[in-house]
Amino acid sequence: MAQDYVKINIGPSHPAMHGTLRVIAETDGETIINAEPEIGYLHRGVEKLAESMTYHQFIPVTDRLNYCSAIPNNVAYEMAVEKLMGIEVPEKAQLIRVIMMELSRISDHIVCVGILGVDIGALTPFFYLFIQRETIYEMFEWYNGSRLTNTFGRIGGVEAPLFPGFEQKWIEFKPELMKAIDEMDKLLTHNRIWMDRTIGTTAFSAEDALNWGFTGPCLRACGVKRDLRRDEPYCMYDKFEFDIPVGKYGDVFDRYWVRMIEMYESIKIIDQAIEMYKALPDDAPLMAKVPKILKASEGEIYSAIESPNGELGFYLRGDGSDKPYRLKIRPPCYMVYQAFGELVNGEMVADLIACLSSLNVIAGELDR
Amino acid sequence: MGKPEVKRDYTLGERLYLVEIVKGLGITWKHFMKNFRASLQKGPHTVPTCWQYPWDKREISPIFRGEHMLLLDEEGREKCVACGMCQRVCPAKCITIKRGKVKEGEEAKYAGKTYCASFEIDLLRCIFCGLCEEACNKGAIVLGQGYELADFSRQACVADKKRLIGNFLRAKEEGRLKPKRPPVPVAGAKDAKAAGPQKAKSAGGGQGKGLKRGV
Amino acid sequence: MEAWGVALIKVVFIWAWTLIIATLMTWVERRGSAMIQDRLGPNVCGPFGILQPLADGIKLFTKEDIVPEKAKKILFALGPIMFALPAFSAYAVIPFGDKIVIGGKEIILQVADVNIGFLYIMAIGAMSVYGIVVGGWGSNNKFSILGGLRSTAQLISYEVPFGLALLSVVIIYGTFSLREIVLHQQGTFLGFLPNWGIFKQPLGFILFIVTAYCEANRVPFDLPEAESEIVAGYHTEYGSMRLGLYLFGEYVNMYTLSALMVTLYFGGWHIPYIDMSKFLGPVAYGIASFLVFFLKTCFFLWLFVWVRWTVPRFRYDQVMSLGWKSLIPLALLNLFITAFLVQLTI
Amino acid sequence: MQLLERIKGCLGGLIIDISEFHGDIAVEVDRFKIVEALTRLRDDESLSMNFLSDLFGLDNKAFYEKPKKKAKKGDAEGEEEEKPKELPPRFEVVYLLLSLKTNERMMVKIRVPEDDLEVSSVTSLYKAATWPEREAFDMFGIRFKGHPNLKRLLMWDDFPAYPLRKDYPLEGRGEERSLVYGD
Repeated sequence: MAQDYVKINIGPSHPAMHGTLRVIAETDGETIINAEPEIGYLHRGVEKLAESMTYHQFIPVTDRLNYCSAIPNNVAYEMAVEKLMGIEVPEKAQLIRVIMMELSRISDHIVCVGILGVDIGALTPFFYLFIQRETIYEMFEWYNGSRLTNTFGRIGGVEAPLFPGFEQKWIEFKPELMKAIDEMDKLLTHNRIWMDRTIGTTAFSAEDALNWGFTGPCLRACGVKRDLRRDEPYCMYDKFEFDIPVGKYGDVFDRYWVRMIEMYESIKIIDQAIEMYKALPDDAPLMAKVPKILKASEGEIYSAIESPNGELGFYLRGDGSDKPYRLKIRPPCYMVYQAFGELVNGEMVADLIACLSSLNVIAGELDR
Repeated sequence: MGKPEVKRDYTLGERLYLVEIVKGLGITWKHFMKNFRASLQKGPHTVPTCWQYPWDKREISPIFRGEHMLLLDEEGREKCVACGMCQRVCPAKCITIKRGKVKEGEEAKYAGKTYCASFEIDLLRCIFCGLCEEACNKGAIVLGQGYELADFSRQACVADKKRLIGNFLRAKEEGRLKPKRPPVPVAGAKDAKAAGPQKAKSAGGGQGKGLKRGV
Repeated sequence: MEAWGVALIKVVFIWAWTLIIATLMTWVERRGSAMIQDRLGPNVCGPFGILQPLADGIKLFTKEDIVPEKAKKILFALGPIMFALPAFSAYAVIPFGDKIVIGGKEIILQVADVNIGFLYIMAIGAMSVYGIVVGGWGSNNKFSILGGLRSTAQLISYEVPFGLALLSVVIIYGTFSLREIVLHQQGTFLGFLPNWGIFKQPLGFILFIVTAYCEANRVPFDLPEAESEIVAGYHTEYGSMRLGLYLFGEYVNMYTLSALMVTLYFGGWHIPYIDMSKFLGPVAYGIASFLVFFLKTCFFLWLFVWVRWTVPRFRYDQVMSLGWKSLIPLALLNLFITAFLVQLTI
Repeated sequence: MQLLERIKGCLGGLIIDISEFHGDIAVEVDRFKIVEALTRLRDDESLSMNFLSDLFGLDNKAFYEKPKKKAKKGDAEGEEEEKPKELPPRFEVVYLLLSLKTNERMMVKIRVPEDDLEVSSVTSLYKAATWPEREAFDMFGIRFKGHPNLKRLLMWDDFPAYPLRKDYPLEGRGEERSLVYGD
């Protein structure tokens, strides 16, 4: 006898969908038999757009990829262009990049972990963390005048030194941030309801994860110790002391936990970077010598950084003009999200939502 | 393939639900009391997240990238010479400039030899990236602190020259002009020193410039 | 004839009172959650925003009433009413105070002192699930049906431990009348504790409060309307005052359950170690007993809010397994122990 | 040139062209042998390129329309007999590989002519290729043989063109106007 399943259509406008994602799930009662994610609702043709823009003009567009943390996108793109043109970035600029990237890593993890809490029904820790995110945005605003879409950095360096009170602000902010993370930890981590909801849901093995192209926290949650900051160091990351947290089963709890620990590690990195920054002279260069009109020679490169979500790569091919011939973005959550059907198969509808938020799929980055 | 078996041991306290829930209630109670006391106080912004927006606004950064303004120099002359750099560099293509030649007798009005006969910024297209400000040689266009840009018609969202200069005059009156930023120190061409490994690769034949080919 | 008049006044009073409490609760919930979450909440309408429920009410009343094209019209209309009516009716048997003497006539502060008050509460409480199921089915929306089904399963499962927990109370006091139960709770227990139900039934109280949260569809058991999973559950398609009735019903349910908790486990209108009737006049005593009862109820109402903004939500199967595998065995154990102890003492 | 040597040793005759630019090695292989090449690269002990970072298409049209580049391409064309020398294949598919053992990256390229847009899919090797192959199909019209579910990914199903091709205008051709909403 043929069995009928209920097809439910979650998204693109659904209270738990982050951006415009859509999942068509076939359910047997509450159990998901088959789930197919559909994407493209936020497709803006960024790659096509890049072909008509100069190398510099494209920086603001990269803000709109992962809009929860624009700065790593900016830096990833700038580093790709710098690699294509063989530009060496001054040390001080790299330190500023590290500080800003780690701040936005914290803010991105705050978004992910906070929203995970909201989707599992705990709204309160979300607010405790988002207040701290507000302070991070304030720091961005005082650095270069913008909060969300930062357009941080320029090709060959950064546009400004850290603002004068930066260190003071960071010293004041750090205990607040740690307290908020602690509160989230106390409210959720050992709560049986939370544990039941997260432990064991959508577990994934390391082999599968690698085969599906997982990177970042989602891969580390599966137990693979891989972090581009350590494995392919860029921006002087090899000079910092930090740990790479790994999980064991790749379930929602591990992803949550890896992100929580990474926030602490980012705090450590920022502390060290500020110390190194202070040791540099005030007039140390912030920009490499870059021609006014950037023209890349013919050639193709691929450059990747560890964005908060995982490996964010830019493939660039130059053709001698001032515009990229082809630009391909490798968004981390694109690779993760394609395994979504496999991840949630056999789980329940509520787990689908929890899984989705733990993957931190950002529609802007996914659809480009 | 297949999902891994997950085995985690719960402690007794975790098993019993209530212990952790009571601890959680303690945390939320602390926050409640703190905010309850704060909300009884008079004055703006007593509770950390909340700004009572129309009545009470947060302090924004002096270099905030908000609504643009066209600057006048100390003698009240327009700085813009309508060179079109901002127009060219704008990623959103939101700036439209018409250039005019300064005629005899108008030197008191314009600083350069040319001036912008019209200068329009489509604020609906603008993404406030600040590239125009950076591209401008004369320092004539600057992003100010205005952020209340909502309006009732599309036409009203196109800022013309009058509005842009008005923004400047208002900002000057309120003392909200953007502080001048010192120029960014640029590395000399010669000391392109190894500033940290830019993507160090164990086998990646150095920073080979140019294209090498051959099987 | 006079008895009728008194009864009518009591009914009108308790309806109005419940309505006021429920409306105020929406404000308390919003302000309270805001305070817990470092926010301010609605503070513009009136002093401290206390008129916000009024504004909400006006909004809900004046909004366009949208009925989905493919909804089952009659069921769709019936759902909210079936949900709200039992919620309002359940309060009838709960004593909201002791008694008051007006004009030489003694009036019991309870709408109806039925000698099967317990069964009435159980029966009426179980009725409200029909409102949810009918509304969810009538909406003709998959999320609504999921919400309705979740609610049914949840209520059926939790009705059992709920009933068993109540049964233990009945065994102890030997009566079905709620007023008599309160009267039994005067004085002290074991010489130093107030003679309250909670000290005789600690496990029973925990079971009761857990199941009460489930009956009221509150976090952590708010699966029927889990907004992050199934949009808004059974009231996804509802708007205007129909939605208002659902939301209202929820708060009225909360009020009833809180009052029940006070009645059964926290000594009703009694203050521990103090007998108010000794030094208060008959009228003052009536009012005082009412206020004491109300304040105790307020604590539990606040607990509903407080817990809601502290804990995450269960998953459907976890609620089921908690109900059947933990709560029912525990309730049976509690019943057994109670019966055993009562047998020993008699 | 350690990595370069190892790649040459591993792929041997499969290599059509190999180039290096700022340390990034790109190897061009025959398009019919891509699965074999990737398998070899993955299983080779010294390379173990076991992680597919990305996969995407590329339109060469504008590239070889410039005469200078045409001449440059010429010398690499020797092995493809069926193509006339003046018209090298229009499309490329680029595979970005990564070795998790040695943290080395490389690119593998195949060229796909416009008149035969069929390439064998590598989803059997890497599940990670599932969506990128769909996207390459969506954007360039390159069909991947053996793909489990080859349909458009980002554009809607009835979209008539392949938007990332160089001859497609930046602002589109107004396809969205012919969209039919609802049932």
